[in-house]
Formats: sequence, structure tokens, C-alpha cells
Amino acid sequence: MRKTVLNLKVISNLQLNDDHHLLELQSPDQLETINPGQFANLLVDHSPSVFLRRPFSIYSVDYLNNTISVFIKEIGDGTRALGKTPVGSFINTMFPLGNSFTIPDEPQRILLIGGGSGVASLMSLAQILSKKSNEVSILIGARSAVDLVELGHFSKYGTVYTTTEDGTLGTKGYVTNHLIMGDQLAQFDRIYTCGPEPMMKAVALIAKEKAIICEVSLENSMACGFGVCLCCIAETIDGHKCVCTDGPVFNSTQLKWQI
Amino acid sequence: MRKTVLNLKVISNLQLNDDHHLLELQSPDQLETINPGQFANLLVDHSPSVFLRRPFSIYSVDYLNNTISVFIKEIGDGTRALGKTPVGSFINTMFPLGNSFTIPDEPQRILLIGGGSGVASLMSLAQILSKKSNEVSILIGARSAVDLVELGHFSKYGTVYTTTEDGTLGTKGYVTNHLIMGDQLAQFDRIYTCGPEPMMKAVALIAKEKAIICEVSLENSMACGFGVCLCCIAETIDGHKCVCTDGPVFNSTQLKWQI
Amino acid sequence: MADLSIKVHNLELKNPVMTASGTFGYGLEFDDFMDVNLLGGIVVKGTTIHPRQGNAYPRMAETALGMLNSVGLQNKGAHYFATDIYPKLTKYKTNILVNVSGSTIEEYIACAEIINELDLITGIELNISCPNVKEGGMAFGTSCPSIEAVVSAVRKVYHKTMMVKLSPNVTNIGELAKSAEFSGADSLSLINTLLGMAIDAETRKPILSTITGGLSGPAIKPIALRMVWEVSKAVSIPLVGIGGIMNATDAIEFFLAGASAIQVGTANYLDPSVTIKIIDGIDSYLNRHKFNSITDIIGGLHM
Amino acid sequence: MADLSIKVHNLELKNPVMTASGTFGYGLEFDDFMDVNLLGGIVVKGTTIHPRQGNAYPRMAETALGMLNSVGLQNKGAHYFATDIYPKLTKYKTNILVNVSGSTIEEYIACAEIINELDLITGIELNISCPNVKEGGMAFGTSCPSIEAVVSAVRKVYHKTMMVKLSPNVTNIGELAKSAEFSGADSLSLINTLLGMAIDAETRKPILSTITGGLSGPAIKPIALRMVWEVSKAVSIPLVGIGGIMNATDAIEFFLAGASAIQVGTANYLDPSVTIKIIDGIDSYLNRHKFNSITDIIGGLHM
Ligand SMILES: Cc1cc2nc3c(=O)[nH]c(=O)nc-3n(C[C@H](O)[C@H](O)[C@H](O)COP(=O)(O)OP(=O)(O)OC[C@H]3O[C@@H](n4cnc5c(N)ncnc54)[C@H](O)[C@@H]3O)c2cc1C
Ligand SMILES: Cc1cc2nc3c(=O)[nH]c(=O)nc-3n(C[C@H](O)[C@H](O)[C@H](O)COP(=O)(O)OP(=O)(O)OC[C@H]3O[C@@H](n4cnc5c(N)ncnc54)[C@H](O)[C@@H]3O)c2cc1C
Ligand SMILES: Cc1cc2nc3c(=O)[nH]c(=O)nc-3n(C[C@H](O)[C@H](O)[C@H](O)COP(=O)(O)O)c2cc1C
Ligand SMILES: Cc1cc2nc3c(=O)[nH]c(=O)nc-3n(C[C@H](O)[C@H](O)[C@H](O)COP(=O)(O)O)c2cc1C
Ligand code: FES
Ligand code: FES
Repeated sequence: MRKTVLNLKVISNLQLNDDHHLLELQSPDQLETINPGQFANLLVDHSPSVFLRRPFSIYSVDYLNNTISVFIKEIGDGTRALGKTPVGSFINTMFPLGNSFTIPDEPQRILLIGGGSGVASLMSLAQILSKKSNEVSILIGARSAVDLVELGHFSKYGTVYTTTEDGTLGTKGYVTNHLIMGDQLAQFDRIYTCGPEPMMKAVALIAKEKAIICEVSLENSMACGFGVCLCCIAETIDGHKCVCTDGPVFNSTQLKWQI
Repeated sequence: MRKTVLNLKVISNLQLNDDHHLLELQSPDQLETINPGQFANLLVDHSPSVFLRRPFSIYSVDYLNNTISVFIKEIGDGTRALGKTPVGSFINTMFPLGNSFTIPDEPQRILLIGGGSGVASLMSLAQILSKKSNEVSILIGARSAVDLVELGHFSKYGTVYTTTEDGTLGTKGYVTNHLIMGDQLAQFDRIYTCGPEPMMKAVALIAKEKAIICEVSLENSMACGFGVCLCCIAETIDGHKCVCTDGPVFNSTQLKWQI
Repeated sequence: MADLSIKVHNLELKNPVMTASGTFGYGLEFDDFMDVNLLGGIVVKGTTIHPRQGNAYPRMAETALGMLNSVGLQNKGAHYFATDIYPKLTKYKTNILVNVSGSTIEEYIACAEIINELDLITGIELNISCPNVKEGGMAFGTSCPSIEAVVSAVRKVYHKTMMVKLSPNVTNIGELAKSAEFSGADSLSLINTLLGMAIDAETRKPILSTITGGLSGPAIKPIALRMVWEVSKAVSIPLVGIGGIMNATDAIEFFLAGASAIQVGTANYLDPSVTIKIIDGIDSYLNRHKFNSITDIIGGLHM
Repeated sequence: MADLSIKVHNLELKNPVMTASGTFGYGLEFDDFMDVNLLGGIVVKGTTIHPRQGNAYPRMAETALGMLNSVGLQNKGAHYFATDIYPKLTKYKTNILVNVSGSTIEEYIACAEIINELDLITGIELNISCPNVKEGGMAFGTSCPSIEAVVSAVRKVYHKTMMVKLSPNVTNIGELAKSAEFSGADSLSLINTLLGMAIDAETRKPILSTITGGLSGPAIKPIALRMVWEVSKAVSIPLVGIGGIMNATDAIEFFLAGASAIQVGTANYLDPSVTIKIIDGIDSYLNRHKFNSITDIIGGLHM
């Protein structure tokens, strides 16, 4: 679907835990295809301290009801204000933005690795991959069990593995400490990852060692979200690329930090 | 009562007509004496376009319930935001500010003349004057009958006369067109007025001609409200005076525009 | 419908709303959102003779109703522009100006010479005010002799409209404006960004890789208005007002202060079709106040 | 509880939080709201040798997270200050500085001489940066020779701490800071307001009677931070940071950029006890980051 700016109606706002909200936003118009990995740029009203839009991965799309969902972790004034948006009000939304994860032509064995709010960009990916008969495994890392709020959804699309830093659920430690990241990794054709940069770097390094294709979804501070301000660059082997248009998804071998 | 800044709870928000609201704000602390003519300076939250506080006359005080009321006419972003404040939420309020109308030691015949949202500063004045056995008459001017929303309250404290520009209630025209402003005016010992500047100037001129004491309550654009920014000056015969501390009430003969 | 057309020297605009360099890409990025042809003109991204990578990441910091950027003129160079981008822009039926920058006078000249060959580029905006490059840029725009040197040098090789974009980071913008006028500028655009800085108190680091960057957005509007007004008294060539314009009311303020046209910058990021709303809003304002033409309010501030 | 005390040259502050001239009256207006003695110091209203009525009304315009003022140094003169106001201030146990201004060097000298006699006034802040007066004021603060003239003249007659307040409306604030240092300033405070303008589009009039005025508030913080950082590299005397400080985080940013103390201005209007919250917030920050003293973070920006 082409980029657009619309006032989307908040038709539900689920508080998942202390600081995570899932907002479902309804479009007045028929939605066209939105690809997994794409994001939306939300305007925060009524906040003197938030000037620019705030980018969020499109967590899921419901073409029947013409809704998209965004998964919001509160970390500052913008996300706190958005998390509080009452049902029935409107959020001015620019979407869909950015490129998307590669969907293989033939079914493959694919490992998705998410950390923190990075899991948001993997949900619709998991859904589409499983629909296209890929064999999907999902490894999710979090600080603690309470932060693992979306496991139920993921388990519909594949096998879910977890790690927590405090050991309250799954393997104790980081995602890279999980058994699956060891010898078992060779079974996968592709890895798709989104999460904190150190995590993605570590995953990309392991993927490279094992020669597995790895796509990462980057975050960045964005002023526009559609390629005009040139603020959101990633350093790639082909020079500076915009995360909002050339990305957010990059093949990890394209990125300088990988080398 | 000394000046203070408190979060006051909105315990009622009456929409009086299209663009007028009466907000009742409750203090957590016992209120001390607030004098008629004093004002409050309200902070407008959640509005990127409103930076400074907004001043409003204290319309009435309820010492039993520790509430003050403010009468708000929506004219810009600040008043519109305040008018929408939901019951139960809090408004950060600096009050009571400014001087007050003179309350005569002995009962007198007093005419209050209000125009537009200026009537707000006359309500608690009418109440106190009538309580102290003064003979109170109240002349209120408005554009149209729909804007005359507070007549019922005033009639508890004195005889109410009205003018409307469109003639929908009372005498057609401005307050200065009312019969009472003619020969009958001599019966009054004092005139207290608050409203648009042209109205107050006209009233003050007539009062001067008839040698009746006249106090006017001025508006002004204010940055602080408590005498430190020196932005809110009125030109008086003694030089620049601050409307927020030396006023808002001035004897009209003090003001340069009177001469 | 009031007459919104305006001539800025020999640049004919169907309406006074243009877009500011660095905030509108090459226009193409806006095709999804709006009809670019409705604009008076667009000024494309800052262009230099050699390709530039721009500065390292991070390049952006949000501030109180504003933002800092330190992009540093990232662009693929004038040749690439001429061969790869320009052909895509020929579909537009509006004025396209190229924002020309350089580290040396020779670079400015070389870049302007290339742009001079492009038929459908109606003018250049000479950027002597970029705060985000180590050499040249703003340095040219902060003293009279250097303004005279670069403006008159480019004037010799560039034959269409030359708008000179002034830096606000100066003591006396009126004097500098006069230098630009004297050296052959056809019009002046102002302001570029104000030099600012942002710090992350938690990490105790500057937010921008370059430490300082250029401030734009509503925060700077009062300064921009003052400068347009000051310059309008100093020179007689037309002015294009820039700085924190978010809506038609802001635009009107710039016309009243003396600008013949305006450029919208940061506001495009928040609402990519804001310029269309501004054009409509200017028209409504003129109708409401019973003016027939935009020219009726330019410099029309009552004292 | 971290050690918040700091010496700004020979000015001993119990904590680095002061109030900015023109935004804190004479302190007395704040007695209802807070304990003024908890502050590191206060700078009272701009004072001139002769009484000044200031500019005509209107003097204030609200802007995007900021405000313009054109008060124009309304005050009753140095003699009145000495005889009528000063006695009321002797109750305070904190540093009181007088902000000294003038239209000529002689006026600066005369005013400073009077203030020099007042025992409990620990210093002056030499205001060479007021944008709201027709003569003198900012004109003194925008060129090196005039800074040198006024600062060295006042230095001869004033024997306690002399803080010089710099104007931001300049091309190169580092150079001007050096002039002030060289001419005898003990410390520098910055920034004063930025020259701006506001227009009412409906009435088509400037909002301020003086057309232009001084911009303050959060909008200017990025510019103020940048200037403090730039000046901290140019001089070795201590700096006092001013500009848009609304909370402790803002204050910390100024310390990191190189300020030894800060002044809170416009924020006092919104919350008259904001300075107390800022002091507490600085203390919490230092504790949370395990610093023992405010001196640990001054100029502590990691690159
Ligand atoms: C393409 C993309 C997709 C995203 N998807 C999601 C998502 O699905 N769910 C979600 O919760 N968040 C997502 N984010 C991150 C989200 O945009 C930020 O959390 C949000 O912008 C923060 O706004 P704020 O006003 O709450 O915080 P701010 O007040 O802006 O920032 C608070 C603190 O967080 C830091 N910070 C802000 N943004 C980022 C960032 N992008 N990376 C690292 N640090 C940052 C700031 O420097 C500051 O220290 C995504 C970001 C991008 C670029
Ligand atoms: C002492 C005092 C008491 C007041 N009492 C009341 C009251 O009881 N009820 C009430 O409704 N209002 C009262 N006002 C006026 C009220 O403060 C303003 O209407 C309010 O500040 C406007 O805020 P805004 O953000 O809605 O409008 P803004 O967006 O600030 O202004 C909208 C338009 O109105 C003009 N404007 C703003 N304030 C004033 C003013 N004070 N005088 C003239 N024009 C102005 C502006 O220039 C602008 O054109 C009082 C003002 C003062 C100084
Ligand atoms: C991200 C960004 C990039 C910019 N790049 C350029 C540029 O390349 N050349 C230029 O002359 N101005 C550039 N500018 C300045 C704008 O054109 C404009 O002068 C400034 O942003 C003020 O206007 P605004 O407040 O409406 O944004 C840039 C501004 C921003 C925010
Ligand atoms: C209404 C007003 C009056 C001011 N008067 C003075 C003054 O008399 N002398 C002076 O040096 N600065 C004066 N200033 C400038 C402030 O001291 C301060 O430098 C400026 O407001 C920036 O700080 P802020 O953004 O925290 O307000 C005044 C500022 C305001 C808003
Ligand atoms: S956010 Fe503007 S180019 Fe990517
Ligand atoms: S509003 Fe500040 S002195 Fe009156």
C-alpha cells in the first residue's frame, strides 16, 4: 500500500503489563497490503515535550476490520502519552513505512529472534511465514518473565523458546546463551532478528560464522520516517543508508558493524 | 490568604453555553479569605501551544467546601483546553492574586457594571456587598441573550439590569445606552466595572462627569501574575503600575486613559 | 479565490509557498502524500560538487518545539543530481530550485555551473549558511567580505535566479544581507538553522555526533520573523521567509514582516501535506480580510 | 546528600542554583511561595543609575515554548534601590547580586559605584546584553571594543565579584567572552534573551509596543547550551548557564556543558518554587550517578 497519513481510531488499548500497551487502530479506508517489518509513524498530541512523530513497528494487520496494531513500550514522554490514549480517540498515523523482511519463495526453516520491544516487528512476520508453510521457530529474550507478554500469540505460528536475564522463564541469560544458538543453529536457513543493538550484533556475528542468512531490523532516531530528512542513517558497506526507507530491515552483511 | 500554588481538583465543570464554562475547583487545604476582585492563574497542561499560565477572576468562593469557581470564556487554545478539563482531574492554580475592590465601611448604593467575561470578577463582589447591606444594582451588557448566562446568580444579590447589542434581552445597545446611566446614575455612591476596555473607559468617563467613585478591573497580558516580570503594566498618573499586584482593580482616576 | 501568484525577482510563483531545502527531499518522496505541482516551488536537498556522506550518526535531537540536525549536506554530488535525479523531476510543473553548497568558492562555482545547464531548474538557492559542515558552509555567511566573494563569484557563472540563503548566527543580519544584495543576489531566503546543542544528561554525552547542530521548528519562529523584518528594512530585493512555519497564520506573519514568499521546513516531517493546507489557509485569510492579492499584505505590518 | 556547594570565582554558593535577573523581582515576591534562603543566590532586577519607566504596553508575547518581553529595564534607579529596597533584602542569607545596566559607560560606572557601597550585595552582574533598550544595553555586548570599554571601566570602581552577562545575538560569542575575561570579568553569565518578534496576523500589528523583544524559555535552551559550551572552551573564568532551564535535567546539561552554576529565569513564572525542585533534583542526580560533589560534573561532557 502507498504511504498515507490518516487519523486512525483507537478501538482497543490493552495494557499488557506495567509499561507495555497494545493499541489497535482502525482505518476509515480499506487497507492494502502491509508487509512484515514495515512501521508506522504516530503523532503524539497534547504533549509540549513531544514534537516529532514516534515510529512503531506494525505488530499485526487485520484486513477484515481494517486495523493495524502497535505494541508500545513506555520509555519516555511520547510512548507514555500514546500508551494512555483512550479508546475512541484518534491517532494521526503515517503508514506503512520502510521496507520489509524477505519472504522466501519456497518454504524454509526460519528462526526469529526478538528482544524487548523488538518482538513487535516479528509478529506479523511469524504469521505470514507460517501461513506460507515455513517452519518457524521463535526465540524471545527479555529481562524477566513479566516482560514476555506476547508469547501466546507467537505460539500460534511456531515453536517458541525463551530466555530471561533473571531466569524467571526459559534459559537464564541472553538469547545468545540459548542452546538453539549453538550447534542446532545449522538447521536454519534464515535468521530474522529485531531488538537491542548489542543483541542484534551478537546474533548477526553468530549467523555470519555459521553462514546463515540474517536480516536485522534496526531502530534509529527519526525526524520524518519517509526518507527526506536524512537523519536516520545506518552505516552500510555502500555508505550511509536511511533506516526509514532503505531499512528498517537490512541483511546483516550489508551493515558496517557486522564486519 | 497568602499566595500559593496548589493542584486544585475539578469537582464540577458546567458548560453554560457554546463557549462559557464554570469550573469549580477544590483545594486540599482550608481556604482563607479571598477578596472580591482577586484572580487565579491557571496552568494549562498538555497543550504545546500554551506556555504561560492563564489568569481568571475568582468568580466565587465556598469556604465550607474549600472551592473556588472560575468562569471561562473560550477565546483561544488555553481557555479551550481549560474548558474541556474533565471533572476529577487537577488544575495547578496560583491564587489568590492581585488587589481587590474596595468594600465601603458603611452600606452604600453601588452599581456594578459588567461586560462579557468581565462579569466574573463582579459575582463575589456582589455577594459580599449585599451581605454587608449595601444596596446593589447590577448592569450587565452582552452581545446577545445567550451570553447572559449568570443572571440568576446575580439576582440573589441585587437588582439586575441588562443590555444586549442585538436587543434579545433588556435594553438594546451597550451598557452606556441603559437608562440607569443617565440621570438615575446620581443615586449611586460608587460604580465598579469590569469588561472590555472601551466599555470601561466609557463608564469611567460618565462616572467622572457625575463625580461618582469608579473602580475598574483591568485585564492585561501576564507572564507571572505576582509582580516579578513587569510585563503587565497599566499607565497610571503615578507611572507604570503592575496590573497583577497594584491591580487588577484601579480607581479610574488613577489611570491615564481616564484623563 | 484571491490571487496568490507572486514574482520573487524573476522567479514566477503560482503561490508564495515553497519548501525548504533538506526537508522535502527531491519532491518525489511526497508524491504519495500530495500533488507537488500545487506548490509555488520546491528547493531540493543541499547539493555539492562532490558527493558527501554527511556526518556520522546520531544526526538528530528533538528539542522544545524544535529539532537539531547535523546531517551535513549528505548528497551524491551535482553530477549525479544532473544525470540521475534531474530527469525524474522534469515531470513537475512547478519551480525547482537547487540548494547549492560548497567548502570553497571553486566548489560553489563548479556546482552552480552544472546546475546552470539544467533547463527546468529555475534557480539556485546559494547556501552560505549550513552550520553542519566543517569547512565552508556557514563560515561564508557570517562575514561581509566572504559573502561578497562567494556571491559575486557564483553570480558570474549562474544566469538564472540566484537566491542567497542567510545564516541567523550573526550579530547584524541586515549588514550581511546588504553584502549579498550588493554582490548580485536576486533575492534572499532566511533563516537557515540556528546553531544549537543537545546533551543527554543520563549518558553525559552530546546527542549529536557533531556535538552541535542546526535548530529548526516553531522554537525559532520569533527569531526568524525578527530577522526577516530587519532585513526587509536593509535591502530592496525580495525576501523568502523561513523558520518554524507550521500553518497559514505563521506564513501570514512572515508576509507582514516583509517576505514575498515563504519556505516550509520541519513542518513537512510532521505533516507531509502541510504545504497544501498552508496555501488554502492563506487564500482563506486573504478572502476573510478582503484582500485581492497576496501582494496586498507583503510588508503590510501596521506600526 | 551530595556536596552542592560551589565557588564561582570568589562567589561562594551553597548550591549552584541562582535566579535570573528580571524573573525573580527582588526575591521578596517569592517569600509566599518558598524559602529564598535555600538558593545559591539571586540576581535582582536590572538596575540603572536613573529611574526608568521601561517601554510602553504591550510588553509580552507568548511564543512556542517561550516568550518575548520588552520590559526595557523598568526600575526606580540605583539610589532608590539602595535606600528603599536594599534594607528589606538584608534579611536574606544568600548571595544577592544586582544586575547593573546603563545607556553610557558613565551610567554603568555610577550605578556600580552605588552598589559597591552595599555590604550585603555580594556582586554585580554587568548586563551588557539587554535587547530592550534603545541606547546601550545590548549594543555594548556585541563588539569586542565596546565590551572592553565598559567592563574595564566598571572593574575600576567595583571591587567585589563582577559577573558579566553576555548577549547571544552575536556571530562569535567565544571572542566576546574573551574580551570580557581580558577586561576583568570574574565570571560570565549567559545567555540573555535572543532578539525576536511576534506579529498578530489578525490585527496585522506587532504584538510588542517595541516591535522586537527578548526571547526566553525552553525554546532557546539548545542555543544557550551551545553557547555555554563554546565559551567554556574560549575562557578560563567560571560560567553561569542561563536559558530555558525548567528542571534539574536541564540544569545538569548546563553543568556538563561547562557551567559552574545556573540561573533559572522564565520557569519562575510558571512555578515560583521551581528552583527548590531543581536543587533537589540535582542532588538526586548526583546521588543516583554516585558523584560526591557538583564539581564532579562541571564540564564533564564525554565526547
Ligand atoms: C523503525 C522503528 C520501529 C520501532 N518499533 C517499536 C515498537 O514496535 N514498539 C516500541 O515500543 N518501540 C518501537 N520503536 C522505538 C520507539 O520509536 C521509541 O521507543 C519511541 O520513539 C520513544 O519515544 P518517547 O517519546 O517515549 O521517548 P523519548 O523521550 O524520545 O526517549 C526516551 C529515551 O529513550 C531513548 N530513545 C528514544 N528512541 C530511541 C530509539 N529508537 N532507540 C534507542 N533509544 C531511544 C532516548 O534517547 C531517550 O534517552 C521503534 C523505533 C523505530 C525506529
Ligand atoms: C486579571 C484577569 C482576570 C481575567 N478574568 C477572566 C475571567 O474571569 N474569565 C475569562 O474568561 N477570562 C478572564 N480573563 C482573560 C483570560 O485570561 C484570557 O481570555 C485568556 O488568558 C486567554 O487565553 P487563551 O489561551 O484562550 O487565548 P490566547 O490564545 O492567549 O489569545 C487569543 C486571543 O485573545 C487575545 N487575548 C488574550 N488574552 C487577552 C486579554 N487578557 N485581553 C485581551 N485580549 C486577550 C490574544 O491577543 C489573542 O488574539 C482575565 C484576564 C486577566 C488579566
Ligand atoms: C534535517 C534538515 C536538513 C536541512 N538541510 C538543509 C540543506 O541541505 N540546505 C539548506 O540550505 N538548509 C537545510 N536545512 C534548513 C532548512 O531548509 C530551513 O532553513 C530550516 O530548517 C528552518 O526552517 P524550519 O524551521 O521551517 O524547518 C535543513 C533543515 C533540516 C531540519
Ligand atoms: C520579563 C523578563 C525580564 C528580564 N529582565 C532582565 C534584566 O533586567 N536584566 C537581565 O540581565 N536579564 C533580564 N532578563 C533575561 C533573563 O535574566 C534571562 O537571561 C533570560 O530570560 C533567559 O533565561 P530563561 O530562558 O530561563 O528565562 C529578563 C527576562 C525576562 C523574561
Ligand atoms: S527519518 Fe528522515 S530520512 Fe529517515
Ligand atoms: S504579570 Fe508579571 S508583573 Fe504582572
